[in-house]
Amino acid sequence: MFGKRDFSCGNILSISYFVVRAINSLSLNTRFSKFVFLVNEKVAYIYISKRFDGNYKIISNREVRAGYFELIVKIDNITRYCSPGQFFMISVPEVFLRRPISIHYVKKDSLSFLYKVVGKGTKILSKIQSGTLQLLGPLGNGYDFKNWEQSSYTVVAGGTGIASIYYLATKLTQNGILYYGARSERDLVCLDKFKKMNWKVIISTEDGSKGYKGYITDMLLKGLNDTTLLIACGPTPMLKKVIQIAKVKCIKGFVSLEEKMACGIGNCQSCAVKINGQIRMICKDGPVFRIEEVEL
Amino acid sequence: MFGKRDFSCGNILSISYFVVRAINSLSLNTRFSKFVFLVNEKVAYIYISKRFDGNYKIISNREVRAGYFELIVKIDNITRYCSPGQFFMISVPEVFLRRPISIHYVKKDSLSFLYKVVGKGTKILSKIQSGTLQLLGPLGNGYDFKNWEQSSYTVVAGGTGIASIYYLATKLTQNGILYYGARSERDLVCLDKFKKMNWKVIISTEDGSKGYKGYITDMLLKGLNDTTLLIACGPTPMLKKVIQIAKVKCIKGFVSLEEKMACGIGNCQSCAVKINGQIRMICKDGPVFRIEEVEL
Amino acid sequence: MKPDLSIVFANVKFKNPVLTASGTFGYGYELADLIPLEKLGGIITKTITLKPCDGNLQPRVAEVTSGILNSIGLQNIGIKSFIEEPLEKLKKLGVPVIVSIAGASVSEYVETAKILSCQNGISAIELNLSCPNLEKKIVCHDLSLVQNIIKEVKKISKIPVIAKLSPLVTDISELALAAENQGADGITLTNTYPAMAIDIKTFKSKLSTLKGGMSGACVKPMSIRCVYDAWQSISIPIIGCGGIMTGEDAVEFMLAGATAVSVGSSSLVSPINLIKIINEIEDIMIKKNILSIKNIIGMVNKNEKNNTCS
Amino acid sequence: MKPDLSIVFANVKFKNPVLTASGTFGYGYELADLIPLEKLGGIITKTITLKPCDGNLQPRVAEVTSGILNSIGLQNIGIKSFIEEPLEKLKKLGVPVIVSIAGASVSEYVETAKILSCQNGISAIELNLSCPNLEKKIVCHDLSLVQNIIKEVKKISKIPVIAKLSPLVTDISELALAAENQGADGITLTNTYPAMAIDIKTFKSKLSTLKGGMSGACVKPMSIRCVYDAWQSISIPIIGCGGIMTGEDAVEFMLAGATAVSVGSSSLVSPINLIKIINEIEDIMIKKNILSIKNIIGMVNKNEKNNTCS
Repeated sequence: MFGKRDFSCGNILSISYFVVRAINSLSLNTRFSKFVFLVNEKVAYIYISKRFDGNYKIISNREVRAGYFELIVKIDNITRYCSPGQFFMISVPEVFLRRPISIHYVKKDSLSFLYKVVGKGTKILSKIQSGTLQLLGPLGNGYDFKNWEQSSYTVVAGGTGIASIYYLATKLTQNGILYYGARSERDLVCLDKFKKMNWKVIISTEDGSKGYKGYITDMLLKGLNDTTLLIACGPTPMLKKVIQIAKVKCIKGFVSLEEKMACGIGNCQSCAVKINGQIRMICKDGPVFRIEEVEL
Repeated sequence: MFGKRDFSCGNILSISYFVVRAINSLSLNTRFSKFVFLVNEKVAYIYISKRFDGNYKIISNREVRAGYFELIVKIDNITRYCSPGQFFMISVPEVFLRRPISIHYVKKDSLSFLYKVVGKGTKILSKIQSGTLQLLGPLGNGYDFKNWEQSSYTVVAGGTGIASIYYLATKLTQNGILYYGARSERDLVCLDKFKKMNWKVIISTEDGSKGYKGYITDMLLKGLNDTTLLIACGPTPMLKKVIQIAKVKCIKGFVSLEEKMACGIGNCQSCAVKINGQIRMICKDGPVFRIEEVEL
Repeated sequence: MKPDLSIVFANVKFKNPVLTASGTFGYGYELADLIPLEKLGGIITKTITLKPCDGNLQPRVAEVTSGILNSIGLQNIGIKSFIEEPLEKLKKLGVPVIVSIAGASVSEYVETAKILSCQNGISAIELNLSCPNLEKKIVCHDLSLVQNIIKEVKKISKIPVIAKLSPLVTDISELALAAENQGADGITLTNTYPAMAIDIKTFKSKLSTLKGGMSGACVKPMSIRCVYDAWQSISIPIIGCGGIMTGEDAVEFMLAGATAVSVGSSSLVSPINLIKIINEIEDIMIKKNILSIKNIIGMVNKNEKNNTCS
Repeated sequence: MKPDLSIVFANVKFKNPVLTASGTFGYGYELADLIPLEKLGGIITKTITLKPCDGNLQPRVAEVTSGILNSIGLQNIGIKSFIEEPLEKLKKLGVPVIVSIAGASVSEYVETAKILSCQNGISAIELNLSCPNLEKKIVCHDLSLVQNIIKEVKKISKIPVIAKLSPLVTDISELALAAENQGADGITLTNTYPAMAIDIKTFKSKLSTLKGGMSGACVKPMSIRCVYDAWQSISIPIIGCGGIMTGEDAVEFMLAGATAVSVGSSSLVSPINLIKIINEIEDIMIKKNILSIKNIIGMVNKNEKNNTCS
């Protein structure tokens, strides 16, 4: 049953499913657990993944705003392992590497990814309308929700950082304030979703086409009065500024980092960052880190 | 009007169309003709192609027999330049080089290509069901029909050589005998078409699943009694045998050759062959050569 | 009949010829949840140095056509920490472990090899000779340095020593022969190809170090050539490396003369490819009626006589 | 304002930096019906030898991932016939013509160059130094032979001499500098990369000569690296060559230090790519507000300081 040929991607997945279903009540806090049981009277080790590499059916992949696409794939039984801040590595035809894309939101049997067309890979991805895609994930460590209930949140999103910030927002027990900066009005996505959740949203655009003209961190500096937890996801220059502000105002929180990555699982070591004086991998140890520990 | 930016593929084509339409009554015997006229009071040379590089719409691309596909593309105004034995270089996504595929038949506004899935390129091609394909052609020199009217033809096809042989058959003024060899019964394509044209067809298969068991050249050796013109298209080992038979029996004719080619237009020089002691390019000087001149 | 995929490389027995390539599979044990590690022929760890190393600045990777450029800068926890934790975990996998090491000088290589040589559970040492030397040149571009490193490491090592060579040399056969003459028990061909990519938007290099090493499907034909040429000059075995994405690619390397292969970029793209490659090799053997994979090593050399032109 | 694409290379003026690469565009005049040849920056002919040459046996090409292997074997009609017909046609195009030549010995190069030097309408000679020498080794792998060829050809040539170098050398800067020191007026970087592909069905090489030269998109990052390194060592101009498929690729080579580029495999795939590349370079210049393409030559070297690691 667990002979050599059973270990195609799909089968690892289904073995995992099988055992995961059986031990559903256990709490899985580590990346994976090892189970021992007997197959043909020999001891077999089965590792129970919380990350999976499989082919999933595309439900839709439509342009939600010029240059921005939302990909929805059908994924059963994996969504339970997803948490805000995590991402998947998505295979794209014709390019060599998979593309890391963070989770935008999760339903019981589907996952959504919101992405911007920025290069060859995302361009090709945006043209795929049906069929399946190979996805590896969920990957990385998301936001650590422990002891958040008393907090007053301020959330900062820059550009496509909004994609995973929205997922986070859906999981928070109370509303916060969203500071959302983009290049231009046409780059603002998800606003309707935050409004539907009754979030207070402060907007800035670099060209002034909507909201404050300038960087969102300028606005952030003026706010933050009652904030006890600061969360930020966006381009590195923005994060640098956010970290600086958090330091000055002595506010704790989290930032979600981004770097070029080849594998998404810690093997290529491309996405290194200094955390508390130590080299860490964004893909594996992050992408979410404690704001006070990040050195950018 | 003929500024730099006008010379995209499409425009060369349309310029050619334009002028070709105007000089429709001229006979174009050379690969291309040069016309001189005035643009903005400066002399402009416009070359009238008989070969074109353009994007054409796929009409259909269906499997006609396990592993054999017929691709039909919509091509206006070019089909008049096509003749049996010629081929097109067809762009295939994800592979570096275009694929040379000979013309299977020609209608007024469409071209058909019959091909076998043999490698990565043809496999990818076979999966494309709609959209456009970039095609360069018609390329090469086909059969020289001069003084054929008195002939009694014997035509030999091996494997996918049948594809272009069928095109030839549709252009002959009288029927001949077809010797058609394939690996197995399931590799026999186009038989119905030849039957519809009332050709006499002699079949061999290597596994004996239909017709004579063995090589078609064994059958050919027994025939050829009244033949005055021998035509052959197929794999090189078959052609070698056919050339040998023609020599022994003193029969003239033509063979259509095949070799790996990168460009199809004589530039890469990969498809060299010795013709009458001289190095010639199959893509440009052939693929059809006089049987008595070929040295394989 | 089930074909025999096992090979012997430098007196070490491997159940199949597919190894992980250094620097592309972490310390080697981390992906146990994603692929059955015990099915691998062997694991070559990331390169370990005497002292911990932080590696280079960002960006460290860039995608290119059918490949990847990297400039990681040998980031690792150092030999002392490696022995404490990763090595302990690796030993338990039941798969031969080859530890890749590097240094900026002969003495660094020797000292690191000495420490490893006292450990149990290590099948061989692979010398990464494509790292920068003290003058920031690639070690392999200094023939006498290469010779010294191999000679001195061999003097103290109790386990086999494999020299991983850089392909960017005028004569790969000469370099391979030099490794053999200094006592190397095998060589790995090849490391990455020096390359560069410039961002057309910023007009700057895509890597912080400006240049990096290229790997992936794009380099395969060049590494096949290296294996083919080296095989004719040496009698020690070769680990073929460079752009192996499928079982066919692995077999191609073995036909050219490799006894084993190491798979790198392909497993970065999809770790399960390592297992697929092993299965595909078996499929090819069944189809071609090859009883033992050992029978095809260098077969293309035996099949063909060299023509005069090139 | 219309950007200025013109460049000067070895005192020859080109209206744009896009040339055809030797051996990929025939004698240069054959595709007049498919693309407007007069739009090209210049034409580098296929390599001409003293005597006609039949070239190698079949098969001569093999497709690889994002590229192509070839082993044509310098098939050409010889210098005498070349002057009689192709050269006459080339002269009429109104585009600078560079004739590529090769030989098995210094004297063959010199004699061929002498004959060309007496002709009108030739802007420069390109020395193909990647062909096999009398011992069947690549000329570029014998530094003193390279030096002798350049020195002796320069003695007799009345027109500029460009040395096309092989990338497979330990130190490309050293080779480039040697070419400059012997009087070369420019260099082309690079010729194809020695490579090999084995057919998994027949277990034989895909080329009659077993090994061949690799070109195409897959080699670009390596050739960019060669141009970047050589630019720092020499003051003569460079023609960048290797995997240029788009205007972006051409600009990348110029940023690395190339004054002009030659396009090869891309035009085999689709001849019109030559014209598209010229147009795309112009588009990039407009977008980036570059008035003269000369301004970007070697800009990546000026933009960045070399970091310490690699």
